[in-house]
Amino acid sequence: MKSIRYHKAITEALAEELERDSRVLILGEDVGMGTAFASTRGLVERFGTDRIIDTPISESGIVGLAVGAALNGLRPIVELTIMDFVTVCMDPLVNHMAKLQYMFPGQHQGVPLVIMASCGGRVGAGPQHSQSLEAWFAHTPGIKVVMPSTSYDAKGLLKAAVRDNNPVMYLYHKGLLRAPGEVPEGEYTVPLGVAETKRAGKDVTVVATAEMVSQALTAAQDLEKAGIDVEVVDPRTIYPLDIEPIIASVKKTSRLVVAHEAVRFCGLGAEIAATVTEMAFDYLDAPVKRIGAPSVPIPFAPSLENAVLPGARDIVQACREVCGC
Amino acid sequence: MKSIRYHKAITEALAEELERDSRVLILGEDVGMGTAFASTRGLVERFGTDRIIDTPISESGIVGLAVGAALNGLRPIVELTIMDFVTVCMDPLVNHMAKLQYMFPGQHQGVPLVIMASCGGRVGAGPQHSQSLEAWFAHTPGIKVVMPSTSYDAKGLLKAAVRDNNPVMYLYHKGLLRAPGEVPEGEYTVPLGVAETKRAGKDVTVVATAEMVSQALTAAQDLEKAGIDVEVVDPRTIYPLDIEPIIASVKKTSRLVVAHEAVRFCGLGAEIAATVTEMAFDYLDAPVKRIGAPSVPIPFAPSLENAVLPGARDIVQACREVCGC
Amino acid sequence: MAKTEPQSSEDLQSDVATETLDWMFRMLVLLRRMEERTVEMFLSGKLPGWLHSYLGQEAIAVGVCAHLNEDDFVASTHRCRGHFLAKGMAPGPLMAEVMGKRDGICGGRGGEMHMADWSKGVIGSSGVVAGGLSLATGVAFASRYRKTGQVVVAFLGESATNQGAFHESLNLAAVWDLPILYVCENNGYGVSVPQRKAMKIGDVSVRAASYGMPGETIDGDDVIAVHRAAGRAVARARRGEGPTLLECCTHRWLGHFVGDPQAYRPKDELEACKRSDPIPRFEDYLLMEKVFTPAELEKVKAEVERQVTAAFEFATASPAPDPADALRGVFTEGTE
Amino acid sequence: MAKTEPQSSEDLQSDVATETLDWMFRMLVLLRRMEERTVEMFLSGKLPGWLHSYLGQEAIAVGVCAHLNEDDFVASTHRCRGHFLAKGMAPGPLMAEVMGKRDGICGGRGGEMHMADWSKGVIGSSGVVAGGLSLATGVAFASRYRKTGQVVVAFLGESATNQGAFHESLNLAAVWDLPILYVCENNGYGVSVPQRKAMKIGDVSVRAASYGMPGETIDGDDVIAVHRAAGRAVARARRGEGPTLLECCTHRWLGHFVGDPQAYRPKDELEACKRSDPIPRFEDYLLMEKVFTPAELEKVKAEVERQVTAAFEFATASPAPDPADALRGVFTEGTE
Ligand SMILES: Cc1ncc(C[n+]2csc(CCOP(=O)(O)OP(=O)(O)O)c2C)c(N)n1
Ligand SMILES: Cc1ncc(C[n+]2csc(CCOP(=O)(O)OP(=O)(O)O)c2C)c(N)n1
Ligand SMILES: [Mg+2]
Ligand SMILES: [Mg+2]
Repeated sequence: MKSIRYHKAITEALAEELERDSRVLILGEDVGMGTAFASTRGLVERFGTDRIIDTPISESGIVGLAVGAALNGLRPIVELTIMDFVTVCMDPLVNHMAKLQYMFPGQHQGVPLVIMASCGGRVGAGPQHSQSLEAWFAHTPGIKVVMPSTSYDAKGLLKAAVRDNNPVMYLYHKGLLRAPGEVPEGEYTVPLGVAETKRAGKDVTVVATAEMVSQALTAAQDLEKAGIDVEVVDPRTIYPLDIEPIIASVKKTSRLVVAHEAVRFCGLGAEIAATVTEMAFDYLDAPVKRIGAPSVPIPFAPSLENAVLPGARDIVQACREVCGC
Repeated sequence: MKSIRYHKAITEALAEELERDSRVLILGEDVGMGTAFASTRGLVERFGTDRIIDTPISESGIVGLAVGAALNGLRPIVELTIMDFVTVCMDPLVNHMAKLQYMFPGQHQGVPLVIMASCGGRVGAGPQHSQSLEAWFAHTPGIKVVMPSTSYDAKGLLKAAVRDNNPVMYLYHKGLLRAPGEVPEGEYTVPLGVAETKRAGKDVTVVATAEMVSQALTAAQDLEKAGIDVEVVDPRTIYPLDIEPIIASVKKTSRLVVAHEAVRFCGLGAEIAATVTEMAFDYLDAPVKRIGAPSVPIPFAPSLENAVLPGARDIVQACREVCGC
Repeated sequence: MAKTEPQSSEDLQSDVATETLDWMFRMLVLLRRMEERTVEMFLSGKLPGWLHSYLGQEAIAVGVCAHLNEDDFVASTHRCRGHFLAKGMAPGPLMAEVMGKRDGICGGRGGEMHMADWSKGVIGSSGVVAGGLSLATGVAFASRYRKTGQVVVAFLGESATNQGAFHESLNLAAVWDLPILYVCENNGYGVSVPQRKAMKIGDVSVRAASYGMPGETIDGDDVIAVHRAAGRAVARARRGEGPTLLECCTHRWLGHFVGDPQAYRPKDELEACKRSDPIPRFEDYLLMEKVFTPAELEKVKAEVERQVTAAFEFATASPAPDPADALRGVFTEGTE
Repeated sequence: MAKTEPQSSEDLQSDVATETLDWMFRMLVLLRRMEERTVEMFLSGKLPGWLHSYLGQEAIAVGVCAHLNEDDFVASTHRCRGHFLAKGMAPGPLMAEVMGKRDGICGGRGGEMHMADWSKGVIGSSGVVAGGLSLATGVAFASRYRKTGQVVVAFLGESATNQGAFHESLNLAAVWDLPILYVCENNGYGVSVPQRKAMKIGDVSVRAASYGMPGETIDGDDVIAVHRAAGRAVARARRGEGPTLLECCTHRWLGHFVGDPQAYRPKDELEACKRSDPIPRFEDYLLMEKVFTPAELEKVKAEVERQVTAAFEFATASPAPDPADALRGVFTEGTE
């Protein structure tokens, strides 16, 4: 084991997959320079400009091009850097990338490509650079969506995503980039569609995604002092969602809090709350609590951004509520 | 009262608002011809090409232009015709239209514009012309979203949308275009953000949107024979959602089924189920059932499309389940 | 870029092999007859969805695809059936797809606006205007990257050039010298909107200059002119010299979709359509040049007619897709 | 469209009023000093978010905005502060917004990349490349529709011309003859990507021809040249003759964001930046032409310095926004 930062884990995964398979290549603005988040730092020096390709500012063209290239024998990775820019390329993502395998059955072995983008706020990036829009894609049939919360998952999920023959949106979180975490020395992958319990507990289950996982772990420490033993489950893959371990956990704890940074209304939390309630109604001692951002754009000033984005404090309060104390 | 088709109700609303306020204008492809859905039929003859404006096929440019025009004293209506085309204009919709009022506080009286688009399938339009994507916009702070299910609502909601000083997505359903319905002779509006009970009942509440309202009413007739008395509530406005009447209904019936045509995963049904469970946990005799499309693109062939899109039969079955019979 | 002047026929014949002329005539008739019978069927209410007819525009698909190898590619739009037949897609499965049948090339999932046949180099049609352009550009990107020598043709309408996706795709193709030919079929309308209401320019091919690629405007109803211009562009692409924008002026006979009353169109314009019919023009040429005798041409027509009838019989006989199949295959199981 | 030849100064002086020259000098210094002090503050870690410096490009904002009336409009990008100051936005509230303070022009909600001041004709900056172009086009649309006579200027970078939104916006402006001027500041880079990697053309202004609008490329570091070319385009827009694309070649001194090491840039290129500094060039001109004495110029500088200091004091003194305010105002209450 070694400890590396989350952004370094991303780059390691990319480097190993570029090394392993010559059909893998990376397209994006400033991927040669390494991107503003250092996600591709050092790759062009190692793999050259034929495989680490700087593009014009044409996200829609690039994503569509990557889809076409995936059909014709390549395994492209598109680095969009900022998730908010999916808004300029929803058509290739949603009407083409997501649907081709189904619309054209039996014609392709899949549409193997990975769309990378950073989601989330907490870096003062303002309303158009801080959104968490994973629910849009989870709601769109034909796309796998992953959100790593640790260096380990960042590396393992990305390697699995590159090897998957389906389109995968790989959403890393801006607030985690410099967070260190343990990663094995050797080769490994984290399978898509498999949740992980990040902390075992018996009193209340917290399902959290991306940066909210660390907020949940902080909350769990706080609550431990108050005698509340929190179990933290990280779905890691948003779609297809691994619901079984969540259900199992709720059957054990009888209480559930779901926490994500995205807007609460029509967010993933609603899906999890509704599904768990449907599948484990008789086990629940209290209604599921959902933590998410209010329906407000994410403002720039730190004092305002903090007021809008949910955090550990909200999780603590929600856990207390469902535990009735 | 008079009976007019749903598409005619849309056109009447547009004509009356164009008449009332000279700042109102319509932009869109083929709005001069009346559009493929007859939504603007006859308007150019009456209001001229200065106000009923045929545009190039540039949805992104047009929506952005409408936002700018709304800032500078006009009240534009953009007719996108097919909701799936929002994919080419998400940036002006989500990063600009939705956020300007909040990002630039106090500078504008609002961003008054209406985006019209048809959602839904059932006309053999295939995977790229049949989607119901309202959840994306409900999840995006700053946009009001309405979905009329009758001629009455189609007219009244559209008039209210045009008069609202905020951006409104007006989503009409392809499958309802020719459905007749009663409409008053005189002037009226249907306020945004107000749900309506379309059928009173005491055994189970069905919350349904758009075309699923008529499917729910059909289901209710069926169930009546089986002795189950169904209450059908139509939110009409998806965001901001009028949750009170839904809660009140559930407190009465103790059972809830939510039905929409959109994909179930991360759909509006999840939001309603989660909220109702949170607010009326102790009143529910059974977990909320959600009806929606499976996570599959909408295929072209009628036999396949029918297999994917939910209908009255699914509502009947869900109601039976929550009623335990 | 001025319209290409009509060439004298002597000048032309020399550079087109007789077997190509034969293939082009056969294809023109195939596209025409498939289309006429599909329209008939649609008008009798027997087809689901909408139908966008290619009647009158056939010379473009045929003249361009004459240059393509089996492993080259085409991508298209809502108005795609002609392109796909000319690229070699079998008429039976194509027609079955239009009918939404089990034996449709996409099992009835896509219909006219969303079909593909990768085995024949048909990337697919897209129901989103200009939505297929970036995909086609990506197929060309992979061809260059993998050095497969494949050339891609992306067909589009003139109105599609007002979409952002057109701009981005052509710029990418140019900057990376991709082996692709953008064939813009200028039929003067996007649904009801005439070109002059949608752009201030005359020849759409001037847009090529924005990307530093060659552009040319030709008479798209003259199959020989199309063949000649496309030949230059395909050769350029094969040499690795990059993309071309070829604008082919043509006429849309039946309006945007079948059943379109075209009230927005002047009457004389509709009459002009028929006068530019590419088939009699080509027939006259073939006879005048004595490439074929009238009897030979009739024989081709009869052969095509049998082929078309067989395709319709195949498609009609095919059952509706199994509803249970509707939920399968959103993802592929495979992993590396 | 070739670069405009340097004009002889005789030729120039005649057509610019002394008060305009004074205003332009004052503005150049204001933009420069505001920027220098903002960069300083950023480097000392006192600003949240990112900072995109306008250092070196000031002649463009100033030369263009010299033609605008109070009720005309500008729209901008991430690199917006110079444009907004030149359009008349008060330096204090601008700076407070950059700092994320309560008295920021947008109450700290937007920051540098998302600010506006409608009262001064500042439509806003957009954090999305090319995202503001269609909005600006729409403001021009309303101006024409309502016959208000307002002209709009939309500033953009050369890399933004590769976005679909650029293409669609310019086409709409052209087809409807809108009163708008697209000012493309060509600083050679989009973040780290040089123009030649992103497009195959040299002068970006050739793209104007795709829309049937005039395009011109000039030296953007020569404030007189900018003033002259912008004057023609603004006049054209005011006469109702439609839009223009004006490409102003310039230099981006500090890289994409402040702190950018610019390792991707040749050293000599970075040195060339300083040589093209628009302020000494304009100063030399003003002195040579005896428009002002050195003492007069110094006086302006001193005045500006006081103004800048006041702006920073105002902004620094302003408190952080009230967190309770964060949830308010997503919708406006008003209805017709
Ligand atoms: C993004 C998008 N906008 C609108 C439509 C509706 N639509 C389908 S075809 C068409 C006209 C296309 O015109 P053109 O590109 O000239 O092709 P033609 O139909 O003339 O062959 C329109 C507006 C669409 N399918 N996609
Ligand atoms: C749609 C989109 N893609 C990418 C970015 C990230 N980004 C911000 S500025 C910029 C470069 C813009 O270059 P240019 O248009 O030349 O303007 P300049 O920065 O040189 O002034 C990029 C890639 C963005 N903000 N929006
Ligand atoms: Mg056309
Ligand atoms: Mg630049």
